[in-house]
Amino acid sequence: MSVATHETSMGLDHRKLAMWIFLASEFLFFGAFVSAYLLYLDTTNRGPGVEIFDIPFTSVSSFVLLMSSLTMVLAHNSHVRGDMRGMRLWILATAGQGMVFLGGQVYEFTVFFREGLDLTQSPFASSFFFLTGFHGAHVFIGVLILLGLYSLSLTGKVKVGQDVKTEMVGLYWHFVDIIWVIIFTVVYLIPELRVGG
Amino acid sequence: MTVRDATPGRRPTTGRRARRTALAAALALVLAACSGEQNALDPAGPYAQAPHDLIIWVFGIAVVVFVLVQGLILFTTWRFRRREGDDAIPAQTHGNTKLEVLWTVIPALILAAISVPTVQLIFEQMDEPEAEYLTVEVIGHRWWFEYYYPDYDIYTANEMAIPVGVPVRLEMTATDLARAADLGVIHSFWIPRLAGKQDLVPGHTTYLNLQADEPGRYLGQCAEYCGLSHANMRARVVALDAGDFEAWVADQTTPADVPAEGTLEARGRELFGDLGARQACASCHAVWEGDGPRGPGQGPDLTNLFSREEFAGAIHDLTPDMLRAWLANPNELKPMQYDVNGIGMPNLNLTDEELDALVAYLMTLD
Amino acid sequence: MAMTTTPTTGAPTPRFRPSSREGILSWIGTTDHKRIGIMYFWTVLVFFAFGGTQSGLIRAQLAQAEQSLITAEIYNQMFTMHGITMVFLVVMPFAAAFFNYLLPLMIGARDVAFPRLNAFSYWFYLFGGVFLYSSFLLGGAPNGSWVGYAPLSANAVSNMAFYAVGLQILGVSSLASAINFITTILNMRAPGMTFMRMPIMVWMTLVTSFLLLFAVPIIAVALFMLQFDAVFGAQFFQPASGGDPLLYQHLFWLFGHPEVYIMILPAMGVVSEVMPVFSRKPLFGYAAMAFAGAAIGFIGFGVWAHHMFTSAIGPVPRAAFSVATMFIAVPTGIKIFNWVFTMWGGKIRFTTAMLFSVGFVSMFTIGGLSGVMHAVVPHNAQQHDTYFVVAHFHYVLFGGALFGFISGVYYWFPKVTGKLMDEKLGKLHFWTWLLGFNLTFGPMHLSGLLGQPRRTAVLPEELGGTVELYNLLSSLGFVVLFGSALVFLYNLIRSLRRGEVSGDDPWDARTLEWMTATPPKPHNFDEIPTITARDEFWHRKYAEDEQHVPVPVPAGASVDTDEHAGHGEHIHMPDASVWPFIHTMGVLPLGYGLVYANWWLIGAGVVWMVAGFFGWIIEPLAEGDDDEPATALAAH
Amino acid sequence: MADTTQAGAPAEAEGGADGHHPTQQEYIRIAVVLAILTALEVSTYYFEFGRAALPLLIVLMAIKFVMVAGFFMHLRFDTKLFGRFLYTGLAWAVVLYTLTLLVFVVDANQ
Repeated sequence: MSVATHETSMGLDHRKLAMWIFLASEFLFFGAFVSAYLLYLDTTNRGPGVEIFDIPFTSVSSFVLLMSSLTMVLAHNSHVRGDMRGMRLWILATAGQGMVFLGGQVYEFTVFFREGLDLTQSPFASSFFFLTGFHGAHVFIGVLILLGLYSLSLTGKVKVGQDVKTEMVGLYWHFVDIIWVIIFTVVYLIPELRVGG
Repeated sequence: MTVRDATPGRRPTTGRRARRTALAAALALVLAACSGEQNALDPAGPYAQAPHDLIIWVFGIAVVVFVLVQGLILFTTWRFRRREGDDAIPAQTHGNTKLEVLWTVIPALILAAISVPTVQLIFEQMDEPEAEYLTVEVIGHRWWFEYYYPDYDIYTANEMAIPVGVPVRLEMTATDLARAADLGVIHSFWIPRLAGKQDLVPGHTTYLNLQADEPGRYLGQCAEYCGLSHANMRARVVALDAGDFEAWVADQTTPADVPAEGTLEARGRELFGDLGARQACASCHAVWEGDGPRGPGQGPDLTNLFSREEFAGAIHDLTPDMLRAWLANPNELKPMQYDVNGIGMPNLNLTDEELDALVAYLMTLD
Repeated sequence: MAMTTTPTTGAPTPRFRPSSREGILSWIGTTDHKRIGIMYFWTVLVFFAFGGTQSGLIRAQLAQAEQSLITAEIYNQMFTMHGITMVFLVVMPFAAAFFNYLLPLMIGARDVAFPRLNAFSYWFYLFGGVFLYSSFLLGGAPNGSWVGYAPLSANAVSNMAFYAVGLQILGVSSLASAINFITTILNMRAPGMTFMRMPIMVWMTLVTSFLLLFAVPIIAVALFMLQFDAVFGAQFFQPASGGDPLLYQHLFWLFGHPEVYIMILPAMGVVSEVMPVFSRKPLFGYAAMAFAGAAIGFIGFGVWAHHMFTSAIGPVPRAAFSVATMFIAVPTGIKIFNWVFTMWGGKIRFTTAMLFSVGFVSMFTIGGLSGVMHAVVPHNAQQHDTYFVVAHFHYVLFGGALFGFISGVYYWFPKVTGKLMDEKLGKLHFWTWLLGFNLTFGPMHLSGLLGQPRRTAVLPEELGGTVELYNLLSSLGFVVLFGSALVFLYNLIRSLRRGEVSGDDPWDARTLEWMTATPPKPHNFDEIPTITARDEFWHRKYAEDEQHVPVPVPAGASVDTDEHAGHGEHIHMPDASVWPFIHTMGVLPLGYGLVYANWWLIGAGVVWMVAGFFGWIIEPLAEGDDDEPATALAAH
Repeated sequence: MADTTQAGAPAEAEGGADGHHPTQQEYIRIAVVLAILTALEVSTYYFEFGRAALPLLIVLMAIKFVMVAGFFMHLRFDTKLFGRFLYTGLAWAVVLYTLTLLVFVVDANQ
């Protein structure tokens, strides 16, 4: 597919290889936030704790993010087939879902603020906002990249046959999604078991 | 400025010390002979002695390895140096599996041998002492140590009195959070001749055992960087014979005298409690006069101030002149940050008259 | 070092690209790994002078008991900045200088995988350093020690916000380099260059890059937390609301211990290149060397809590981390013996480079042995945070890393400049350096055991006359080192101006980088060599006769240096680009915004960087290219 | 790390494996499965699963993770090296941070 393949010692595209290397290191980044969150789960400093979560609401936004992975892979699929119109459409759909997710997060944070959970309330609050906030920052950067990819494909900078570019964006986007798969379970659902039980 | 306790002379040789290897004796000669009172190589109690004995043994191994490796390097570089005009190409050896296994296995065995007593001693050192022990609570402030004796309800600062031959278990934390005016940070309590150091971490309680075999004054200081005046945060342990210790306890549990009306001291006591618009001494420093329960203040407890030899984080000798200089401008004698974030002692802009009265009053607190 | 001025002919360049290969703009826009390596080197020297000056002030203050040449506040800033500078602005980028210059040459590539990202890493490093040092003009430099323990550093009054943001910037630089180098090593080796044929220097680059890859994100999190605690009122390390200062220590040392190996492994790589050449023998136990390096990296991640033996952790973790720590000495020992046996049976030429390498092995052994002493936890409580520890890590980082790197400077200087460094001055440099180093740091072992804690602005008189004497010796040692450093600097500049011309292969070297022109052309190799052996160049120069005795191959038979000049014209190299520089500048407003909680600055920085990044990605790697980097780098 | 060199490379090159990528319909089917798994996860909030809830949630999370990585990120069709990077990073993070949290737990129990 890529001209690059025959020139490198492992037969891999530089950019894909680099992206995977980068993603490997991201686990250490998010892992530290998750550890802090788990350590401080009960350290609420007389403020709100995990009972504040709105599971149905978060479930919906999690679902939206999960489905954005589908549209992302469909965008790549279209690009591979040379269907640039389809690719652009799916890219926009992906970015749109990303924005819906971000909107949900902004709404969620606003509600929490009103209920007395803010960054300065407790170690629990700080670690919750940090973990979800830094994930949100990743989604935000992802949306920017998606929109960049969209506009570059309009100007002809991204062409048929250069689907590695879409694939790269996709790798990042899916990664952000699988991190949320973990966050949704570890941050929201599992602690909620204790509240329910 | 600080005058040390002038008795650093030779200490009696204990049986354990006599059993040291020749190597350790040589080392001790070099290092301990000219030591100060803060010397980790001159242990004066079991909790310092045991790690010392272990490290001397490890040090011996290290010296042997050092001599062998450096000798090998020197020999190799000398033996295989290229001579002038020798352009022959040496044999291109790539390795030797037997040798390589050898220098993997032997170090591993040596390290395994070191790790066994190490692990044993870790637990021994941290466990509660087996014999009956005295508990002292240690609280690290910026920049002084506070001691509280729960058995006797005694508060004191900088100098900790302990009985000789009795294990002491320190329960330590950094600044009591209820009075966190100095925004508790990590400190480390370290009296090298009695025990290794242990950090004082805000929000945690840590423990340290120590014991002095001989009466004396043991020096130490904060060993975890704690900001501006970290260097000026010293600690002292004063080990006393049983009788002296009892007398000390009796002294510390006696309330401070109230000076007679009309004297300079009484004027000082008045100022201590009320300096008008300026912050009063009593808002930070407690002087217990027997009325109600004792409690800690933001600053050191002054009930028995003159029972101590040093002050200001134990960096200055406690003399009336030094005290007067301190009250006139504390920052000159010890850098502090009262103006920045309220840590340490403020300059109260005291007049000469006020200084005289306050010093006179403080001198009654012994 | 000297500029390479070979012009590349190519398509006419558009306005935005610096087309000249001289002048300041050519350096700002360069994407040539060799020029970036050279920029790293000179920047490192500047920061080394700063860090050295700070240590001079420290040594002056401690030369006598109870001195107050500088205030406690200034002293605290000095030792903090000394640590930060030497670790993050000197030793780490020094390694980066070597990696940048040598990696593509050693594996037979034309450049790194991402030349512009490489420039980005350099500019991030430079701006990170500038940012940190600007704190001196903006109310005071960081003063909470290089470890920046919370809650002391998580306090709005401390100057540690600059520390948190500055290190974050440097971390981005390191992470980008790590990804770049790993990709380069995996993907861009010359035909036949298998993993087991790579020079050990390349192995160490790989291991170091992996350590960075997994360690940098951890400190990034710790620094974000610290920064938000200090500036935005977060509660991560605030004990009053239940925050735990130990979390910071864990995160810091989860990074900090691998960091130790990040600093030492590159120097081990250098020594592993120098020793075989000057012993005229291959490296002894190549495979063991490579895997010991990897093992050090791997175990190095599992011993972090040994920096916390006196902290609030219980006996079980103390015991576990003690044992783990001891066993890291095993792979280190393997390396030391392998170096010695590389020399064994050889014909050792004592050039300055070789002397520094032997000095490395010798001094590093001392640091290693005191390291084992630290692992004995009960006595660690006596050594921790005293000058004994200061002595230990200077024997590792100065006696180790710096000796190794300086050896590398003497060794590769002719490769970079085409000129030899002066050997007489070099030997003067070596012996004064060795003397000054031991005089400075040797006595610290003793003063530490005699009770002198580190990070104290005064040397208390009560520690006794012996400790005072040792401190005086240390301070005198600094003077010797200072003079020695001047000799080095003079030698560098003098040799650069009128050093003896070296020729392509002055040392009778063994590895690929000596096979090409000296200094190398922008495209490194006229023709990418095919690798058939470890020490490829040596095997092209020498063959074995019937008795397995190596004999020189007749000259010109297979040495491929410059014969095919003119061949290079159709080699397609990446063009210069100013976008990494422009993009990176945005980090300054962003950084100041984060320190001063100024949302306008933060916004401006983000917009700047996004715009710069956009300019970067729409610009083709080389003119007329369809921005497929691999195509651009291909030979035909 | 694989000692892959020039010789072994073309077999793993992505161009060769391209034909095996799923079709649009297959991607949609995968997404439906993911949706069902998510619904199952959320159901633990509404229904009482008792002791089974925690392992169930973890298993579901793992399956979702592997499916997204395997199909959407093409790990199943790409060179094994990429998967090794991803799972090494993950495993490394899990090991290091579990050890760290263990230090806190061990000390809290003393």
